[in-house]
Amino acid sequence: MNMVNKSILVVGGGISGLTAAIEAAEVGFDVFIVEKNPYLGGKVTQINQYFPKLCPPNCGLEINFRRIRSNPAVKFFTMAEVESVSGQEGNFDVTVKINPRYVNENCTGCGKCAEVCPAQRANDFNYGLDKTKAAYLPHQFAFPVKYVIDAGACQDGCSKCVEACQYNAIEKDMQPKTMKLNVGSIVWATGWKPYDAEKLSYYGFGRYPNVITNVIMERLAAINGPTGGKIVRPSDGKEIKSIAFVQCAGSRDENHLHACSSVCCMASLKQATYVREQYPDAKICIYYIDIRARGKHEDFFVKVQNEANITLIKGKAGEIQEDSATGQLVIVAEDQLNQALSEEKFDMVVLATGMQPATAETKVPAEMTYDEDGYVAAGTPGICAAGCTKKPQDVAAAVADATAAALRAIQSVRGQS
Amino acid sequence: MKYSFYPGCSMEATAVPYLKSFEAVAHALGIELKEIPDWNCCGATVASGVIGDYPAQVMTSRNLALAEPHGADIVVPCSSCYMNLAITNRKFKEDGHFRQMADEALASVGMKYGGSLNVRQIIDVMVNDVGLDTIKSKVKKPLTGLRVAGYVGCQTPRVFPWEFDDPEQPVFFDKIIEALGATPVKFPVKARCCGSSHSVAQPEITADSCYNIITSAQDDQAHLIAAVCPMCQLNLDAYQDLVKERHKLKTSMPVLFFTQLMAIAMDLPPDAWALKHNIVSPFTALAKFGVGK
Amino acid sequence: MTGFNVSSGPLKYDTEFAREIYSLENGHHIKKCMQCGMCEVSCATRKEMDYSPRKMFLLLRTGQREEFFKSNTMWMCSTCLMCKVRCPRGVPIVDVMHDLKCYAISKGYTERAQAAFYQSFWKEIWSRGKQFEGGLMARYYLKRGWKDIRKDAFRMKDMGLTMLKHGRMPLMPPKSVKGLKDVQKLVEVAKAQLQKGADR
Amino acid sequence: MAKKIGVYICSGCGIGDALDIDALAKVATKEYKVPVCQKNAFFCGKEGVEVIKKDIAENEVTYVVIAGCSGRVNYDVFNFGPSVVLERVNLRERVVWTQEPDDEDTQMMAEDYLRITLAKLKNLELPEAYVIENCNKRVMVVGGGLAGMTSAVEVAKAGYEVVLVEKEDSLGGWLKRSYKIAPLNSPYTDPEDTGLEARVKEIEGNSNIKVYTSTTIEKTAGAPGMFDVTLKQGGGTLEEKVGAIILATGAVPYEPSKLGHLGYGASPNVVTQAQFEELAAKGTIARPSDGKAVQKVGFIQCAGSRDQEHLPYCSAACCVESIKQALYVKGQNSEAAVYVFYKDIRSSGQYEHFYKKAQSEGVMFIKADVTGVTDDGGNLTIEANDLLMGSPTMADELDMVVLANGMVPTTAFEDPAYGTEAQEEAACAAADAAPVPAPIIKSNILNLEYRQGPELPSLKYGFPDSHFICFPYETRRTGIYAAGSVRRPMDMSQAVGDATGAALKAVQCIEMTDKGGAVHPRSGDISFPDFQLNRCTQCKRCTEECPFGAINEDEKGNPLPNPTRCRRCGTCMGACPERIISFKNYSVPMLGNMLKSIEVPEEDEEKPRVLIFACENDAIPALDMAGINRLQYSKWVRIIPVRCLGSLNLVWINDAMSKGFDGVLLMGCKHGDDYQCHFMKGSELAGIRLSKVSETLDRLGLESERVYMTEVNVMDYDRIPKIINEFVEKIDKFGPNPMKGF
Repeated sequence: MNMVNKSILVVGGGISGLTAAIEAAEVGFDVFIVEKNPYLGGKVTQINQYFPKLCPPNCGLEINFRRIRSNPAVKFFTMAEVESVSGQEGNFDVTVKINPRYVNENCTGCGKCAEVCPAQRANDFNYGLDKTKAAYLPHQFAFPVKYVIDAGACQDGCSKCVEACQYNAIEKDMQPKTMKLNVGSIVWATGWKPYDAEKLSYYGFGRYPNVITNVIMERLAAINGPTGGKIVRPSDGKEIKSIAFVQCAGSRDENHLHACSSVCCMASLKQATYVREQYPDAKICIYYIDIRARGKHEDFFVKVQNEANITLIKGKAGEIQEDSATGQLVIVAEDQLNQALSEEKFDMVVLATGMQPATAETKVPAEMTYDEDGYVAAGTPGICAAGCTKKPQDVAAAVADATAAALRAIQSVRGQS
Repeated sequence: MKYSFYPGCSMEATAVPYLKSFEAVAHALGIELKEIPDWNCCGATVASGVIGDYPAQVMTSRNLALAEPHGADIVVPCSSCYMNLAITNRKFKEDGHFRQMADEALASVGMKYGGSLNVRQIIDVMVNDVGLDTIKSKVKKPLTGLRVAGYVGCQTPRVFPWEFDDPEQPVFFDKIIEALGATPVKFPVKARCCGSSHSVAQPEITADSCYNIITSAQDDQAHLIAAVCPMCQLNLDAYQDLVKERHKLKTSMPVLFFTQLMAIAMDLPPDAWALKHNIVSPFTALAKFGVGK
Repeated sequence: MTGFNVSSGPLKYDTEFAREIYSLENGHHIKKCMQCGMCEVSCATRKEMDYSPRKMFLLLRTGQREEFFKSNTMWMCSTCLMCKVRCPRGVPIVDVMHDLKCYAISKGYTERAQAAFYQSFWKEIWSRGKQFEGGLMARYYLKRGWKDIRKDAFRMKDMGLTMLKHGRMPLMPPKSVKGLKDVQKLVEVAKAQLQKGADR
Repeated sequence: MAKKIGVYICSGCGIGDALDIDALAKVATKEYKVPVCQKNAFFCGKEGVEVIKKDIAENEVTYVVIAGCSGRVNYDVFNFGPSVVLERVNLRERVVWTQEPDDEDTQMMAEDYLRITLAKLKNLELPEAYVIENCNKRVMVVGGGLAGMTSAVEVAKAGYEVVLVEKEDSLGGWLKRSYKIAPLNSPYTDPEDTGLEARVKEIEGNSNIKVYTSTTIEKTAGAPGMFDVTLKQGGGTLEEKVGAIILATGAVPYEPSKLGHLGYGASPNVVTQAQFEELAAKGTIARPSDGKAVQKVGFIQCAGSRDQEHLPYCSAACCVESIKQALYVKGQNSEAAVYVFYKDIRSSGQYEHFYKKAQSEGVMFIKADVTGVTDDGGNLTIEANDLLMGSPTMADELDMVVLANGMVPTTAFEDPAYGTEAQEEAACAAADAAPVPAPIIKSNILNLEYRQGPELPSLKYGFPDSHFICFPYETRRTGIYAAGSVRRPMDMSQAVGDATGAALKAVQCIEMTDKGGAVHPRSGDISFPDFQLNRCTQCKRCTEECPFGAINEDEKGNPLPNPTRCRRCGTCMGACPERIISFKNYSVPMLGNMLKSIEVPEEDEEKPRVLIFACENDAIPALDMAGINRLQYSKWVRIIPVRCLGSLNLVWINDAMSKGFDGVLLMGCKHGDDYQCHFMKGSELAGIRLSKVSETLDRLGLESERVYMTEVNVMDYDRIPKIINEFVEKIDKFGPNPMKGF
């Protein structure tokens, strides 16, 4: 008989993965987290505020990181990806590839490397809206607080950071490594990515600079975002006098994402409050098919509906045209409740792009079944999915689901002993 | 490169310049065309509205059956013909129920279509089979400085969205224009409707649609419009007087089939340009490329 | 126009008519419409339509027979496919419009110019297997009759002459398709097959 | 274990350039006579860590102080095991990165921080876990519906015993009354069997699950790891001991008799979703009035829900339920006409497929305001305004009308609410400004023997939900977790997941309790409060203010602590005017000594001092963040972290004022409806306590504005310099604290 392994592997260090890992560890199990980004926290690190409480995600993340810091049972690997899985429930062999960070454990987070770095890279954390140095801290709340070097962005032959670092933390010749883990069960929590808005040609994302997506809006509104939290037009940095939110940009659509992404209605209502906060006089329109503010979220919907200058238009935004002289955007839609065709001008348009599971592209390297949108429909003994790998859901629901996944993982390792 | 060629009804009539220029260009590019023997009308946008989709598709499938023995993919210049042939062909490949029914119908006239062919739009063939590099290499007289509004029209990119291009903001046609040395202008309406067959029953609809297209091209300082579809070209070209009258439009906008531009850029003999067929005179716009009557 | 109100009285649901429409070749797709309004915006001829497609679907579902026959919606469709590629419910709106046109013609609603054009066009195909502009126009004007011919007809004549001048309007029809009988038989067989399917 | 302190001062990351390290070391060696003090330019490097390890191994250093970077970084490098007490003095983020380098005042700040830590260590003892004997590892699940059965099975599968209590005579809850359920699995297109039989069989066949049916709970006493539950069955009672509890009593339909405007009561053919479900379960769906199989059915959504007159919230499950029931009708007769009148179709997520399925079966969805339901002798008519057609509409000759009448949690019943008394008391005592406790509705489910009320507190509409987004299972009654539709409105698919998550939390609480550790958010903290009861004056503040109901009371008003219910926030410690409550590693004297260790310059030196108490959950990371962003703030402030502002004892303000501090600034988390305080009421309580201090200060002739509380969250780091500087400026205007030098 094989030795039974009591440890659990969690793939993905976003809010679902973190939760599954920490909750299991706090029952007393050893847990490994494998995360592809150079930091933990995933998508929620890029969110400005959660609906409906309008509280900052970093608050909960800090608590989770503290739980990791004080619990030696949790070990994590960043810039890491699972390459293969073999074995069965209770005894999986997992190969993990660790991509080079070019910065070793000596890094103190002092920032000298970034200070001297002459090269720049598009800041993917802010969806390319600004730049960082090639030596960079992924974001201010990054955990672990370790710098990263984007080798692709480095200038040829430059070694300024190596010279500046007093702690020999930079290894420009760092190579990818592979590592083997033996675990008893696996939680797959690789989450989601925003649907590619360029596929919605009629909305002009990518062609019209002032058409942005809801995830970009989070960065524009965030104090640690590219504009320091000031919501302005990308084309010219001007203040907003009018803005529109376009719901179901990709979701509930046979040509794109078949399912409803379940969070976008609340996200747009929330983002409308961001705009209200900064521009009390701005005109705000939300184009929708159905407003899906389920359960107690209805309260938030009612609250936002009652705010001044917010108009909800029942009718999917049909297309967006740009006035290239002013950068303004015209949304054409059927205003169904008023039985009219509506053509309204806005300074900026936010597309409520939906969720696409990461597993739609990168499948679990094991026998799993997927639904038509790529969400994991069913796992295999010892491997279960958690959070938005399973269904489109908001943070509270994903956390609840990840907590459930922690129990399933425990059952797998316990059941084997 | 061998193809079965489905010219469609208009190629023999209103779109003569298309046929002439295309055949010449194809020859120069090493494309071997074999016209489908005894082909019949695809039904255009109309037959389905009188007899229904399925009977119209069965009628169209006769062309596929006639082409199959030649064993080469079918190239189609007209967008409606392309739509009908391509959709019918796709149904043969993917819709078991359809295929079963259509097989039965074809059998009633002693025909059979095995579903072995692909139906290809002319732009698809130019970009993906011939290749932009080959086109570039054949260009002798680059159309440098010529600003072209590439009008793809409605059906071509939308029959199978994203299969070879963006259904609303297609890019391949602009790439062909670029390969000829010309400059494609922004032209946001490049895939909007030209008014189609409303030109007969309610010509003002066509005129209004064409007005949008022509002014958009003018806004972007295009010297001329290049078209892919015979119907589009005819509406834009022949109805331009009506457009001018209805909308007080002053300047004219020449409308060429893109194959005519290719023929010029590849420096084929003027016969291949077939410019005398164009109703709005293209000669001023093309004067600096040595194109004269 | 979208702001068209059906009537002052309540829309009363007529399941019979809806069922008849659902049974058309593509009719069942109408059920899937979720009333998002994308089709109206996408439509090239939306300004001409008295009901947007989504509103037409609502009318059909509620069974408003008379309103349907009065409406020009399906006749305005120019088959540009924009609504079809955009419809988030995957309703092949253009194909549905085909059915609605067929249905209207089959029920004798051929008053509209477009209906006459469609019928003339089809006659051309039916009679020679190919399209001939000259034949089409002749049939069309014959069908419409002089009473209804507007100045367009004269303009058409001018246009015809221009085209003739540029060698784009053959005076003689093309040779009929040799297998015309086959073409006709295929259509008949297919229609019969459809009928059989519908009867089942 | 002997207390031997080693101080390790790091000069890396620019600390050495900005500070006089030798002078700093003297604070440790000369002032505090620390036996071991080392300096290094790279303590977090391998060699640096070795230096410390060597001291621990060879020099018997047991208390390690690292003066360098924030404790938020390098936590893994500086890990010397549980037998070593580790303190970090944050010279980098909090001093060097926020102050001018090489400056007298910066140096003073750094030295003060070292003093604060050394003073802390002087008063700090290693806590020992409170471990109960025979920690009970069984989980009690209350409610035998879908959520309860799921929790029970999942807990049992993880290897724990379960006591499942159901008030009805058999398990199943709604499943018993359901014909089918909305799909729980891909492709989400067809109603599924309830699976009731299999679920019950699984429970009955599991020897780890003990089922009580026809049973209710008379009393729940005790605490996590040692709950004593008295069950009532028939005429008698019996006792069960459990370690944790899952509340899964679900929800009930909204009272339909209140829906007369939608025709309920006017005709037997107007029914609720639940009644329709029962009809479907019987076989043929026939209308109640005459048994005719239905041909035409109308569903009315949001019957009660999303209605300020009825249920202001959305009941979350009704759209999907009506889709399911519409499919029943279509399944019975594909030609049947089915109309669903809705406001918004909320088939969220993958249930969009279910919605599409119903549509493609021909169910007609009408966005409309229903204006009336009338009965013309058996046949029903729904009149409405079709909002998308812009005209009135009418569905007549309906055989049945089904009202989607929403859900109300089982915890929302039994008026009047318990706690009204307490609320009244609180209102009376408004002068005394006590916080208003969360309402507890005496719904007669758990019947907790808790000083703070017999059930879980609810925040809104009677749902006992915490409203935490990151921590949905956060509970105000440790070891008791609500799951399923009792927690918040949810559908069955969500309830299954929710119940499984709650199962994990129950198991986790038991395991933590067994080790003497706290559960979230101070997970694993083994410290707990000691009560020196001989000095207690029975003022009841600790028992009233504990956010978790951890402290009961005897008749005389003496506190009866239940350490396994405790979440270690220190609210009781902050509340106690006699200062009899303290943790081994967190106490009133300890913080008092820490603040007293700060050097307060004489008045004529013109170096004011402002003390900041900052919550370690949000304010401290935000302060770190200000440092990381190199945001500069006043050199006059000294920051002391607290577990929660709720632990703020007023004596510290006194101490600070008498010590000569010119002002005190409190930084806590947001409270109120959208509270972010993880101990619910910490900053609210601090604010109330502060109002009392203000009076005292005023009486002493000191400006009460010298003490000020503000709310900051973790993202407020950019505001922090402004908050600090403005406060310091204000204090500056008041002039020095006249108590200086006394």
